[in-house]
Amino acid sequence: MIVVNCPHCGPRNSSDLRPCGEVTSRPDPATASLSEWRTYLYMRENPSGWVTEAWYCRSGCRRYFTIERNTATNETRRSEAS
Amino acid sequence: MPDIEFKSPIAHGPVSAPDGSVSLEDETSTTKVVVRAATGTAAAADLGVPYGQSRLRADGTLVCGTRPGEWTLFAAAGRATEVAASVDTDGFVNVVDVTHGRAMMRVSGPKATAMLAKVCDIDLTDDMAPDGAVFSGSVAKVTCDLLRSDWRGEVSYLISCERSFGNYLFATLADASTEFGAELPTGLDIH
Amino acid sequence: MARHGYTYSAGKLIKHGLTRGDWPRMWRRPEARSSYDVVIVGGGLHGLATAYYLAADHGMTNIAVLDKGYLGGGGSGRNTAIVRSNYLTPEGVAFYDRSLALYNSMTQELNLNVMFSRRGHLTLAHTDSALRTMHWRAEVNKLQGIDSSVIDPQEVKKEAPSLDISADTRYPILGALFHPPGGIVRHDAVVWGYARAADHLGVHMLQETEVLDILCEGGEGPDGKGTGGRVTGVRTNRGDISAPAVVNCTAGWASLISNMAGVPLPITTHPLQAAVTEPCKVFLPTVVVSGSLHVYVSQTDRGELVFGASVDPVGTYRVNGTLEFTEELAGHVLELMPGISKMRLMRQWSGLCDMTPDYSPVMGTTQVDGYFVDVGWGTYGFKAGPVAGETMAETIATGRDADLIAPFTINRFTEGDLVGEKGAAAVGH
Amino acid sequence: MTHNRLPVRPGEVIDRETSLAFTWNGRPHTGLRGDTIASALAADGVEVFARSMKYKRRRGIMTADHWDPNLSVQVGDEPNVRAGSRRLVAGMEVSAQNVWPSLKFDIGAANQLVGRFLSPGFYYKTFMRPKWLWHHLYQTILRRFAPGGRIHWETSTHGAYDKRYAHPDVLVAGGGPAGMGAAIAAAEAGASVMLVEHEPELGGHLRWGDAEDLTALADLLAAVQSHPGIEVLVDSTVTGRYDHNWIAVMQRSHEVAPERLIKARAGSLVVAPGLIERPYVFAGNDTPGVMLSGAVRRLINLWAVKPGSRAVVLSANPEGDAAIADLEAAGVEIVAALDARVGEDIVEVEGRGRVRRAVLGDGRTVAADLVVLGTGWTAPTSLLNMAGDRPVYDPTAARYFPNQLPDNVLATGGITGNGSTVELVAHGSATGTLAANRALRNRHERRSSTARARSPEGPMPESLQDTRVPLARTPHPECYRSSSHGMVDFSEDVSSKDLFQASGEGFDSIELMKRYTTATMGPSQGKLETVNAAAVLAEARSMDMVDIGTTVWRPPFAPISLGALAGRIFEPIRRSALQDWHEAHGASPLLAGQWVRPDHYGDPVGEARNVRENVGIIDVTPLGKLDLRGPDVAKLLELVYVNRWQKLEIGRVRYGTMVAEDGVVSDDGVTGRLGEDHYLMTTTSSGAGAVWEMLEDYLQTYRPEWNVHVTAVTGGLTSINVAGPRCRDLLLRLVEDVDLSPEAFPYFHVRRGRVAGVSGCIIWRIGFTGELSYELHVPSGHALHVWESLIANGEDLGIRPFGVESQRILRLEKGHYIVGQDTDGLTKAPSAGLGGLVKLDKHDTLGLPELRASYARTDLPVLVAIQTDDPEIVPMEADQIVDGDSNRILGRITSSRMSPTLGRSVCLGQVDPSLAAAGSKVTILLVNGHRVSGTVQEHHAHVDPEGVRQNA
Repeated sequence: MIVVNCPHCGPRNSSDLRPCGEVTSRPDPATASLSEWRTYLYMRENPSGWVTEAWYCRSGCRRYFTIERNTATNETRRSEAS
Repeated sequence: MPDIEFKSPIAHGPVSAPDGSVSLEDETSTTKVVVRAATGTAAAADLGVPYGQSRLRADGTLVCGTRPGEWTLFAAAGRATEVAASVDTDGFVNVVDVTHGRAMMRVSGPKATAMLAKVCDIDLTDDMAPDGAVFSGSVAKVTCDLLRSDWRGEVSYLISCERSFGNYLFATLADASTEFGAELPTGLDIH
Repeated sequence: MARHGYTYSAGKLIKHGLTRGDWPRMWRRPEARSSYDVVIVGGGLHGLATAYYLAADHGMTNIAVLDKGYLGGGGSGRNTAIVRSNYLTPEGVAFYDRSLALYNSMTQELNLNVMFSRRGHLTLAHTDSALRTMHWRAEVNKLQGIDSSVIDPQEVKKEAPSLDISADTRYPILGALFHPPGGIVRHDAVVWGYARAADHLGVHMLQETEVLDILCEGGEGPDGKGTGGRVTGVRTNRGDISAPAVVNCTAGWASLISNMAGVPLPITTHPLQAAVTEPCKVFLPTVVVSGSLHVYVSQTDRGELVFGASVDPVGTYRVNGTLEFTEELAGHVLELMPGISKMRLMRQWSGLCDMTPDYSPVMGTTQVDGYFVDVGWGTYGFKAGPVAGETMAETIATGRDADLIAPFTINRFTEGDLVGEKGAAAVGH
Repeated sequence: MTHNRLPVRPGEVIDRETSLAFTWNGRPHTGLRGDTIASALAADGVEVFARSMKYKRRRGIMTADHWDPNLSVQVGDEPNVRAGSRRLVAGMEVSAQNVWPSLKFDIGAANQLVGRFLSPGFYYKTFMRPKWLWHHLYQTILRRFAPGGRIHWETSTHGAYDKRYAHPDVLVAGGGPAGMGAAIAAAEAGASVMLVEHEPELGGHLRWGDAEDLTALADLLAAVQSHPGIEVLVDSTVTGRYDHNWIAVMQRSHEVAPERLIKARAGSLVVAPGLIERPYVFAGNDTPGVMLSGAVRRLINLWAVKPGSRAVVLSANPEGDAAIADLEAAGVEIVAALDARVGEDIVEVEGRGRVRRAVLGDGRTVAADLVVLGTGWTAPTSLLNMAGDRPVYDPTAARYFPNQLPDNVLATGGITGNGSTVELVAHGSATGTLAANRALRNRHERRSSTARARSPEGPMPESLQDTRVPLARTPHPECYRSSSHGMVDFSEDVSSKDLFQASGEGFDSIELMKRYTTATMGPSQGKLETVNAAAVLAEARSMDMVDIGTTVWRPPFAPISLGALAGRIFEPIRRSALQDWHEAHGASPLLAGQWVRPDHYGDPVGEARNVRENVGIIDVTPLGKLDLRGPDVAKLLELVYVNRWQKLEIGRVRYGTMVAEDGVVSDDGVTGRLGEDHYLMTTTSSGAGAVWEMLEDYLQTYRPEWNVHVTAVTGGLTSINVAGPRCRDLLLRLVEDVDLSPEAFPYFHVRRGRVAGVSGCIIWRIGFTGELSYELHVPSGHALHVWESLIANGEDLGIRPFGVESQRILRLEKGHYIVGQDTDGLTKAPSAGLGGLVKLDKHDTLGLPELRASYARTDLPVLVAIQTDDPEIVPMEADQIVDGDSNRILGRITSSRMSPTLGRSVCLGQVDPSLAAAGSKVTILLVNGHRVSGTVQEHHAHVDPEGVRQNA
């Protein structure tokens, strides 16, 4: 059970939150090509190391926020409110 | 509607240990009003307390900073209209009466914290959850809003959850209290 | 030609027992060449099987299998060793059925007893909708000639008497998908069998050899990588190796290797945990799976219960395991078998899974010439190992995606033609 | 029966006044309170406790503690009980396990004779031909050899266990002198401390030490017990350290639960487990009567049990030497005192049920019944491994030492070096101070960053430097293996010879060797055998120990019962305000996700028919309901639904479908506009949570400038659907303030008013059944009153409640699909028949590019209504639609029921587009193998496709 620092609530057990994966940027659906859209949908960097990811503080403040987490060690740093 | 009884989802009367170390009672009829107010609105300024804290207003309403930009106001049963009206709705402010939507119970006594520590992973030590602290978390796998609200000189918590979980949560807390001597009321179904 | 070296048999056991003579090595520790026809990255089941079938079926023997650790140290040795073919989609059924057939004859083909134990596979349904999905699977399976049917609770009890089938539980057993050909295999033996046979056919297995980069030319990305490029070799911690074909069989690490070739993957890496109890006298004859409860369990011939669950929700390359996995696992297993409350969990471990959006693999050729992928196996890699090796070998040898893997190529993500196993994936192993 | 009980020992833990009767293999025995099962049996002269796994060799006490691989017994219905640590309780029925037919005579012992053929991995090399024999015979035989105890199916303790959370600043794993020193110092520094000791009492090795040790122990105990900041847990084990110092503690001594799992988030973890004594490898080293020095000292000093009468002692360290003194004091004759430090050795032990002779390194053979080994230590670095450490071997001290630890994990005591009690306590104390400092800094930080917390007083404490003087690493001879081969893994029967063979076959990395031989894989999990296994591999490969590495110790540190891991059963159940009423009126419960709902009240078909003929009411509270307020709600709806929402007027309701960003249908429901900036959205029951989170996601991260407040009101509004041709007549009797006439309140409109005197009700005219119907959303505290009023006032109209099953029939008659049943994980909007609903010319809606792409395709399956040509045949849901007589799949039935209204079966199904046109013939493969024909219908609705009934 890792600890995730919610920028509003402070440190919380990860079971109180929902991991939402790597932060991706949503292309403009009006203009995006299918290939751009599917890259957004499916392709992931999936690095072993620091990644910026989104979390939802489900049992706490119900806010989405981002943190940086090292996927090799589960260390976290820099949590930011959305 | 004075003649229509307000029914709580909690089917059981109070549960307590004979030595008073822990007691549990249904407070669902309490008026509960949620206010959302954007930063900079008069309502936000009036409500005053930041997220995580609470204060007792002069009119007897307990104002809790339940989330960033969200307050829950607790008052005696039947005061919803009045409490809602007390909020300045100028700007992007919304008021929702959730009295019917949330079950509420009070846990108190010297063993209340130990009992909650069996079902809730939040650090309830005095530094981390002092009297007046407002927080949310999972209690026996149900997301709850909690308020540490010491009462009659005893440690006490007000716990509220989505109404439909109310009976389950009460029964589960009652079960957790048996370790401290509480007797389960007959017919209380734990699962 | 014999596909393996020194032949094992009961006679040999007696001979060695009597003479106390040394057994030959199962595989060598060769010196690396500077160039190979095919370099396979990942010395697990998939990499070794691919090497074996390349050598055995296609006569290609100038092959190196590289592993950063030891053979079978990743998912191949960490899975719960369950095999079955009762998938939901016709594509999946055809594929895994071939795998099951290969498992069935593997002991004889590789002359190493992989202890394939055909013991029947039960997927329990606790809800109407789960029962409907079981029925769906059974009907698709039957149409493809797979032994698979929905059975009622009394029949479930007959197959696995330790299950609690009473109706008043929180998760009552309403029925099950029963798949008699499913079973368990000694997973390490499969790895060793392929390794031993591949070694005999001349394949080099280079352990403790880590790939640091994939060398490419002609591609649109930096360093000649990416779309339109061509593979020229790999850079390792022991030096460069040139090769016109490089195969990525690295499961949980697939993205890291693929990014080296400039080929992004639709993959996130999640740990899949497992645990084993202390042994008890054997009581569970079948493999039991519950999708709703996210648990699967079988009992080894040594008497240990082996458990698995769904992948961890948080993606990570850490394989430490979590406490909550064991808590939920125990809770769910006891819902099914309250009688084992006093059995003790002895060890937990975790492996890395390369999860794709549609719970199906990514296989075959890519936009980089000579760079092949056999990844995205998620939680199904062990079941598919033999057929993945066979079809990847065909693909590499012919340069064309084998028929069986056509639904699983990387193009489906750009074409939007995902495979429909996700519906069944919730019901897991 | 022999009586090996000694006169009173100064540190004994037995109560000689209280004897406890129990049975061993059915025979009566007595022990004393304070005994372990093993000490009581040893006192009674029992020497053989078990048979080994593979060769069925007789086994006796070796370590006399929890880790003893030879002392697994069955106690009543509990298998695999550690007799070396389990306290004796009166009435215990103890028996040997893994024996057949009996402990004394085990047929499997024949394996010893053929042992030379059962070399490691022998089963991989045989049983291959003929193939069928493997399945039918060999496997069965192998299974018979499965070790361990038996399950008693008639008893279960599931649910009787307990758990709790804890948040200590400092958690100390190990209550020996260093651990106690750490706990006291940490508490004095102001930290809250949890001190966990595996044994039933604090003290570690001091407990079985000399008078000086006992005095030191008493002082430490007094200091620990008098400090209010220390919570002491004995007979409890720290079983795991997980990421971010999430610590599992298994408490075995609790008054209300058989075991209790404590989950602690500790600021600092102090690891002070002491050392585990290591066996020595030589021929016959598993013979009963071969014991480690700690075992004899524990037997003599804790339980006053004389372990033998004539002893050979091989000692390499002061603890081994101390055993000699204890043995002498206990009246055991020392036949030979061998000093490993000067090269003296033992080569072989002979004897079957008990040691009879020992062959010494100098060639002498001596008669003895006890061989005592003090040959070295294993550092139980398990918790450190779990914290990421890879301990390093030190050849001088002949053991592993911690290497690199994260700041929040500190090691102290024997695991880090040697020292006198004073030195150990001092090191522990310095470690405790440091651990407290780090934990208090952490607490300061948490208080600063947590909204609810009390702001910390004063600045953050200064960070202390680690100035601890390391404990000495006393030189120790590397005693691993004598000149003979012997057992390395006692629980798996793996010998040093086996390890040599494995290495020679290519299994020459420690992990491969482990997998091939199963060494370290048994119940001991490496506690006793890991280091010896590494040493033997190093020897076989002529390498240094340092380069061999070790296997990774995985959690748990000690096995945990499944019951304890499961704990209490928390399965939240959601109940509507009416569920009690349903149950009191004969409703058959249906578990739907977390909700319990009425499936039917005994007659689903009759209930459904009554809706078509009279009026029925159903509790649909689990429908997800979201209250949406703000000026930008319409924009949000436009984004998340596939259709248009900008022009929905106040008082109107509209149906909407949601797709995810990949174009797959994800949810549906109706949304009504209650006021200028006020909407009520409904979702599917199962999708309610996900839709709420999805709305918040887009509002918070994608369009934070939009002003919308979302409130979940699912349980607050009890939802009652009133359906049937006579429902308006009923509501006219109960609804105030609302004009119910069809002109004033047409289909797909919403009104607010009073129902049965309850104000604040929302009424919308919609329905899933295809009948004239109204859905009432009633404040839940008053819902029962409304429901009962409906029943009472509808009596003359023929009112009956109906359940989920009737609703399923009715909605299928009407052709309404259910997301997740009639659609699946790949169903795109055109497949669901959403046709004109989807607006592809919107600028932004979820999955828009995929929606456009899917509408350009002609190969997607289509959801259609199907009727079997034989009206009596009701296909099963998920029956496949095939291509004539072939096995090619062209679709499947997704919903199917016998329609009481039409008197024939009705279905929905997904079919290949070639079969989607009305009138197309389909072939349905039934479960019995028969193929029947069906016809695709023009409309999804089998009943009333024109909507006359619902629009009435």
